[in-house]
Amino acid sequence: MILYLVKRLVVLLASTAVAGVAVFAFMGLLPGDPAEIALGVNATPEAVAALREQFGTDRPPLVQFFDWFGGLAGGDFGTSYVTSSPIGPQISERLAVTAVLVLGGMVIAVLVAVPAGTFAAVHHRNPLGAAISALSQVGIAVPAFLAGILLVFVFAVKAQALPSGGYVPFSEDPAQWLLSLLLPWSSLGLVQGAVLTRYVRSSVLDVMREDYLRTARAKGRGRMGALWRHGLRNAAVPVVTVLGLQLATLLIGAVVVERVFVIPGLGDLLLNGVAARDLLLVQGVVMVLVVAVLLINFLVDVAYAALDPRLRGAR
Amino acid sequence: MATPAGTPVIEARDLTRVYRRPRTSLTKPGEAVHALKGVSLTVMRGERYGIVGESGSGKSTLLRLLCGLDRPTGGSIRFAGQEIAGRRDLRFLRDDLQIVFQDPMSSLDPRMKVRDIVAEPLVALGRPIGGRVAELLEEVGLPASAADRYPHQFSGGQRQRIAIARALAPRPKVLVADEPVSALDVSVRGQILNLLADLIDAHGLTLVFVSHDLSVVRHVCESVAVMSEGEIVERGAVDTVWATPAHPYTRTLLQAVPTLEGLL
Amino acid sequence: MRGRINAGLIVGGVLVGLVVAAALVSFVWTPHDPTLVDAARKLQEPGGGYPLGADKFGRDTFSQLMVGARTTLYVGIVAVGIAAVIGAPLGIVAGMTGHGWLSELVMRVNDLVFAFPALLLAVMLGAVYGAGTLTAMIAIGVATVPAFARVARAATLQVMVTDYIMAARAAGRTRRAIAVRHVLPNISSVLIVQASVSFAIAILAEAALSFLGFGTRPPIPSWGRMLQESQELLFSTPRLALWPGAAIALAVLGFNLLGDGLRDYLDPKLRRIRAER
Amino acid sequence: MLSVDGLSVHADDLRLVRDVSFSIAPGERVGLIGESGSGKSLTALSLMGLLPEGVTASGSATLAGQPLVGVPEKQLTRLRGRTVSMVFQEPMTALNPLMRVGAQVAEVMTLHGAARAAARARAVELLERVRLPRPAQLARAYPHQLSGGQRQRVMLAIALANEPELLICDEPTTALDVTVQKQMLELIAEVAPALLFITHDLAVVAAMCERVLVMYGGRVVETGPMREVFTRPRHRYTEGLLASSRLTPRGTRLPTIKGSVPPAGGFPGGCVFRNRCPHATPECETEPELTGDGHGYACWHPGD
Amino acid sequence: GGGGGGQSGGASPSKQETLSVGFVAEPANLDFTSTEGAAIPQALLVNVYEGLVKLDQDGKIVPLLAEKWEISEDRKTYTFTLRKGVTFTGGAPFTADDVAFSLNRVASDWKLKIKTQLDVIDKVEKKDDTTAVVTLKRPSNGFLYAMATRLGAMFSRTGVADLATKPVGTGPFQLGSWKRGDSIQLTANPGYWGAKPALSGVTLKYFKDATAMNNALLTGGIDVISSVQAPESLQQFADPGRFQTVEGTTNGEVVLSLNNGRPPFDDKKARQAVRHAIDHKALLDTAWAGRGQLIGTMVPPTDPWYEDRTGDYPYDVAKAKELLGGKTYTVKMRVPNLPYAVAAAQVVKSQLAQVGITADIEPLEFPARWLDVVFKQGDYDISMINHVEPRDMGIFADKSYYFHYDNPAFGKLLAEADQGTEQDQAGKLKQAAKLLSDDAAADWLFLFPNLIVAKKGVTGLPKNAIAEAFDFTGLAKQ
Ligand SMILES: Nc1ncnc2c1ncn2[C@@H]1O[C@H](COP(=O)(O)OP(=O)(O)OP(=O)(O)O)[C@@H](O)[C@H]1O
Ligand SMILES: Nc1ncnc2c1ncn2[C@@H]1O[C@H](COP(=O)(O)OP(=O)(O)OP(=O)(O)O)[C@@H](O)[C@H]1O
Ligand SMILES: [Mg+2]
Ligand SMILES: [Mg+2]
Repeated sequence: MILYLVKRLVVLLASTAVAGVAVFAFMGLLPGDPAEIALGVNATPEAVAALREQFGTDRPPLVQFFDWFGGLAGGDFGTSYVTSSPIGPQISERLAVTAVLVLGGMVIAVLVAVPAGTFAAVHHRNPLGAAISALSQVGIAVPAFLAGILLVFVFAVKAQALPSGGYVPFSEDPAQWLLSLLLPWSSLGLVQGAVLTRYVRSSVLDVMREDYLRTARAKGRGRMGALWRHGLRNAAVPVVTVLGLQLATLLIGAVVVERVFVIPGLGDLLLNGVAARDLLLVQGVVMVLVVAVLLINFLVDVAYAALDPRLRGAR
Repeated sequence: MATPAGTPVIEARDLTRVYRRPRTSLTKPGEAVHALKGVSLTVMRGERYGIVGESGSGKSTLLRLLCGLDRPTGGSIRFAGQEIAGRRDLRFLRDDLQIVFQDPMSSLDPRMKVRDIVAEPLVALGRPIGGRVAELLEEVGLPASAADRYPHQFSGGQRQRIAIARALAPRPKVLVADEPVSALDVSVRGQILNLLADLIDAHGLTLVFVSHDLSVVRHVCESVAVMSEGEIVERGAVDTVWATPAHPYTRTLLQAVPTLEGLL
Repeated sequence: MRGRINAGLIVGGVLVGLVVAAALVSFVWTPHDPTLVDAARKLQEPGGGYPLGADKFGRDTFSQLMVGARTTLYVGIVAVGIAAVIGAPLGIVAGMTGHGWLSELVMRVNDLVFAFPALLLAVMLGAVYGAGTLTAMIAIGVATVPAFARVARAATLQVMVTDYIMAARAAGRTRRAIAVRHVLPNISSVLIVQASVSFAIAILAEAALSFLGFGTRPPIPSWGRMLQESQELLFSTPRLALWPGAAIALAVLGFNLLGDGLRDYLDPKLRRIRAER
Repeated sequence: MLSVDGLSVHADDLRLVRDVSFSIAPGERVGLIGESGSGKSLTALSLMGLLPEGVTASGSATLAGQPLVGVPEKQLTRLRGRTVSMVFQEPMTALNPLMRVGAQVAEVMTLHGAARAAARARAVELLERVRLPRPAQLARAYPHQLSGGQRQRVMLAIALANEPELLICDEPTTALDVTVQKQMLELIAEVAPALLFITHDLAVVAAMCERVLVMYGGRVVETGPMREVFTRPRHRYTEGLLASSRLTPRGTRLPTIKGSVPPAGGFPGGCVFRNRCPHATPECETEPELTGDGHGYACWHPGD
Repeated sequence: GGGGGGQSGGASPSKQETLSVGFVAEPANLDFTSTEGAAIPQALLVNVYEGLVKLDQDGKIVPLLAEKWEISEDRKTYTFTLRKGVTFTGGAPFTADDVAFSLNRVASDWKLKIKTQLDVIDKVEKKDDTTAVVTLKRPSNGFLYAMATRLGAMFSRTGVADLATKPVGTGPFQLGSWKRGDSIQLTANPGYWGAKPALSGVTLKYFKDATAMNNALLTGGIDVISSVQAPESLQQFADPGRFQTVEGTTNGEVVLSLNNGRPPFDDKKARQAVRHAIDHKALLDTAWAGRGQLIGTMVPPTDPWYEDRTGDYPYDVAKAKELLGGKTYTVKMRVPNLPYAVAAAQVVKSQLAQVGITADIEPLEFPARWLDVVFKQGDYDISMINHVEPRDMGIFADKSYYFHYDNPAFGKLLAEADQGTEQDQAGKLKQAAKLLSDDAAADWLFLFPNLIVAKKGVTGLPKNAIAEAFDFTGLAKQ
């Protein structure tokens, strides 16, 4: 168990380092010199040179990399060339928003998918079960932003029941915070819930065919009892993978929902950074996203170990 | 086919094979599994050599080594006088030694037609195929029309015939069989064993036959080696071992097998 | 060995067939030039040679949908092609080397690439090379590589423990021959299923990118962009959003159903290896 | 005690088991033999009410006065694991991989009303009874940490936990080594109450059972006291089976049955064995009844 | 004197209300001395920073921090008399020293291209605390106008340390908070010298998506849409019981830029062909819902020297083809990824296709990438941008400007106009505008409309957006 975790942790750290290099190298490809861009069209060469020195972009790439990467370790993302403000706090502020959005959405997804998927699997031979899995197929096919737009149309514009967008920080007004997140959560949650439902269903179906479920029934458990006691945890193993995958893609994927609902999340920050050619900012956001995904992978591995004694390798 | 009996075909000396399990703890290295602990055996030309032992005793490992599919951790294997352990170019071995596996379900590629399955060793060895496939199918008692079908269209016994046809394709001198009848119905088992016996006689094959069932080995082979925990604990003429087992393990083995004769 | 032809397979096949047919026909015929701006036809109601009406530029919605199918397939084919061409061999190599260091390395690199989702890559690539269909496809393709590699590896591992691989080795087959003659055919059904599912995801990704302005360039019709452009008219002319929205949903549905159906049809035994998103 | 009458099993329009009737007296050990695909497992599963989805049983079966076929699941759950238990063929997959084996043994007792603590203690006793070493530690192990034979013993412990009246064993030793098989068989013989023992190995039946049922193509083709059936088989199938089970010394040809067992649905009408039977005549196209009391057989041309 | 910014809003009793106004582009930072773009002055000028003068709704220059000013005979010396009792937020008094400081700083510290407009300043002197004297190198009609733009904004000598995040001005509002990616909050400046604005604060909310902004107004998330980005959607706001729509004009000319510096548009005939090929009315109708005004050259109707030049190049496909001499071209059309540009580009492409010009549209992110590729490197054949700066015909006089228009006669006309009398100025500029049109230096697609939608009851909305700032001082809510 410990060995397993240590191994995963080493992989996590190594991947982070490699990802750092990759991101840095990739960003080096961005056209334009930050100093020139910052100074605009008619800047004098001296002014540009001075600004380059101020930004530190006149140094060799390797030095820049280590400076940047070293800073990351201490939580220092540098200072934006464009907004001249430190990047770290911006990212953490946005990350918090996106995290709340994505986690909330996934909670809804799980709350929808686990019962729906299980039900669809158990009743896969009757119309209601088939209807649920058909519904989930349709849910998967709807782009998240379309779901968002429709939700806004129905609940905000027509019914005037909820705000159409905007984000109110929890610290400002918890009630408004909740209201402002209900629709974004729902649009993420329903679409992702549909995806998850499908996986829960097929995972439960697989488990239902397992011998040990038959054993449980031979002991005197009913169909559902056996599934509940022995099946769900086994079914959870592949579902956790999908959950991890979804979380990982949503961190950036939520940007479309952030757009629809005008939520100042991390994806939005990234797009702003790209639009403004804010190199360091983009680099920082990409790095945070990548590390977050790596971290999610790590957590998925840990979850496996927690769920499945075979992976703990103890004999 | 004239095969001078009395010359060794396979000579294995002090074979060891250690598998390392992945480590499970930070401090200790992964557990070592000694699948073979110094196995020596000699198979003579034309001999039918049986290997019996329980699951995990190292039979399959030994076979893999003999067939050049795996490398021993230590020891030497000579095939027709040439060393094969650790050698890369094993063409001489492939030409002369072929193998039949236990499970006819999984030993035939489900995506290949029987024709291609049977011809595979010839293709791999760059030999002409010609009418060989039909010839082989006939020899194992299958209609020529079988060539254009897929393995799943055959029963277990038929599939095992296809596997035998494949093994015979390059006209090997040695046939290695890993539990070839364990997965078959009793009613079919006899057919396959009879077929094997006929083919061995017809082609003067040397046979290495692995089984967990001493009575099957007794029917097929003249010599036998009994394996337990990676070692050969007893060897000799089958009838001798059957009648007067020397090693306690062999005795256990013999007593464990229920036989109709003994019970009725 | 084959499973039964199921309803999903049929529905999926029909939907995908419709998309393909629309795309193919659009090469030789569309009711109108889908990019022709005609102020006189602005927001024309359906009818009179405009079966689904026209958009605010007076462009025929039906023609745009047809040509949009082309874009959809184009994105899917190239993206899935990239992913399959890179991912499948990687997965096979990793699977064939079992649990060795090479396999481990491939999988770790895979995990790393996985950390760059399609959208992120598209934004990054778009930032460097300019947004467009090609960058979108490359991004989606590269981001899908890990899914292919994983699935190919899992299937290859299953194939590698079978006796027919042993038999092929004993017959003297080289590694490459084994990969091409045995592994590839036996994992092809898994790859086809993965391709189908990835195709659906690529369509959704393209739509999302178009929504963000990182997708297909105007005026080339794309369902995602049609949807995006129709937003401001959602209240007054909802049909402009309805059609591309439905087209996307049905195409995605089609590919997903096709994938599921193919899995059950081609290889019921391999159903444990699931296509990944 | 167990009496089965006209039991049939269908999958869609395929009849997989046809008209099976037999009974087992308290303490009696009955063997059910037949090659792969003859319908042994389905017969057993239909008694447990555990048929796979899409497969249904008809006919009647009663155990100690309680009906087993065509009754609601609820009623069956009370019987399963208490009045009748079953040990399955595959020891590697029959245990929940995520649960400690002790808990899996205790579960069957708490399910039928035992207190938790008592069940746990008794689980250890049961593990000892099936001769597992260091039962207390073993109870805390996960299934993957046990060998196949050990797992099968755990399965047996589960089956015996509530002192059932009937134990059904479906090829419990096929996946095990011969030496392990022997111990296992001895153990079963020692602990079993009434027993329905399924196997394709005639010798095993001979060692275990007093009475045998021979199945082929979903039908019971011969039934009777073990000794009698094995020494004087009447059905030609039984005869062939016995002949090919005897492995004669080297150099002799083995007797065989021609052809092979067809897949489900591929058996001929009339006598299911007629396409492989050396004695088949046109008469065999009509289905033979299972006749003869004590020693019954369904054959138009019985051996003597 | 009297007046200033506070005039119009002082009417309603101090019912301390706040308003939310939706905007499109969020500033990257708050320093308009070093960062290009319209977003910063739109938020801060007049509201936070004030100049000596400002433009009123009709485009007239009116006093602000200067009570009055005198212009010398030779039109080279401007003497500004400053308002008394004005302080910067934070308490520093506003004096002539600050005027000198601010205007000198333009040359020394500003990093914007437009700062050259104040190159005519020779020196700035303080006569006494409330009198500042600006001497020009030559007479300039544009000087005072430039002083009404961000170039004339007055900075505190102690308030420029952190312009990017901490603006210090004399205006009626001060920066409250800035939630990046979301909104900027301005609060009333308690120490403001003039009449207090009716609002106690204004929230500027930023929307990247036009639909999201519309929805916000529909659902009460904001009170005002400062500039409608999806004019087709206006009918959602048709209910007069809930909303009001203000439609006015701007001085934003949506210019179809043609690269005069390289083939094919280095050829006047090719450019003229483009002008004939475009059906401007149809373009406006389809791309921008018919809102806005057609223009034929770089002068909006609000400028005194406006002439209707829309008839110069009537829509005429045959004529266009003739001008092209039967040749066909494939050109790069690189446009900013802004709603109006992406919409209009598709229409232009379709119309140009009729005359044999294939335009490949490539939307570039605005501002960074468009500025880099088109504006700076000039790597384009056709582009399109709304030139929002007021009285900006002069950009055509700069050969290095991305149009690469090169006609010395044009530059001469502009110089004469700047230095001549006011009558001279109008005449010369009319000639210059005609010359631009004749030369087809570019095509002018339409004049961007000022489209504001607000909840019913919001008053003081600026009808025309002809200055850089969105002036909140007059805004009130009933
Ligand atoms: N690839 C491997 N890695 C680790 N251990 C292995 C590997 N292959 C075999 N072993 C171990 O080596 C030992 C011998 O295995 P082998 O397969 O040779 O036994 P066998 O006698 O053929 O058994 P069976 O009758 O079950 O086929 C076993 O303990 C097995 O677990
Ligand atoms: N769910 C099912 N649907 C359709 N056919 C089935 C199903 N389960 C079993 N069968 C078929 O029914 C027949 C009898 O199956 P059963 O499992 O009872 O055989 P068996 O005698 O136990 O064989 P084995 O020795 O292989 O376990 C076989 O031909 C099998 O293919
Ligand atoms: Mg083996
Ligand atoms: Mg069975």
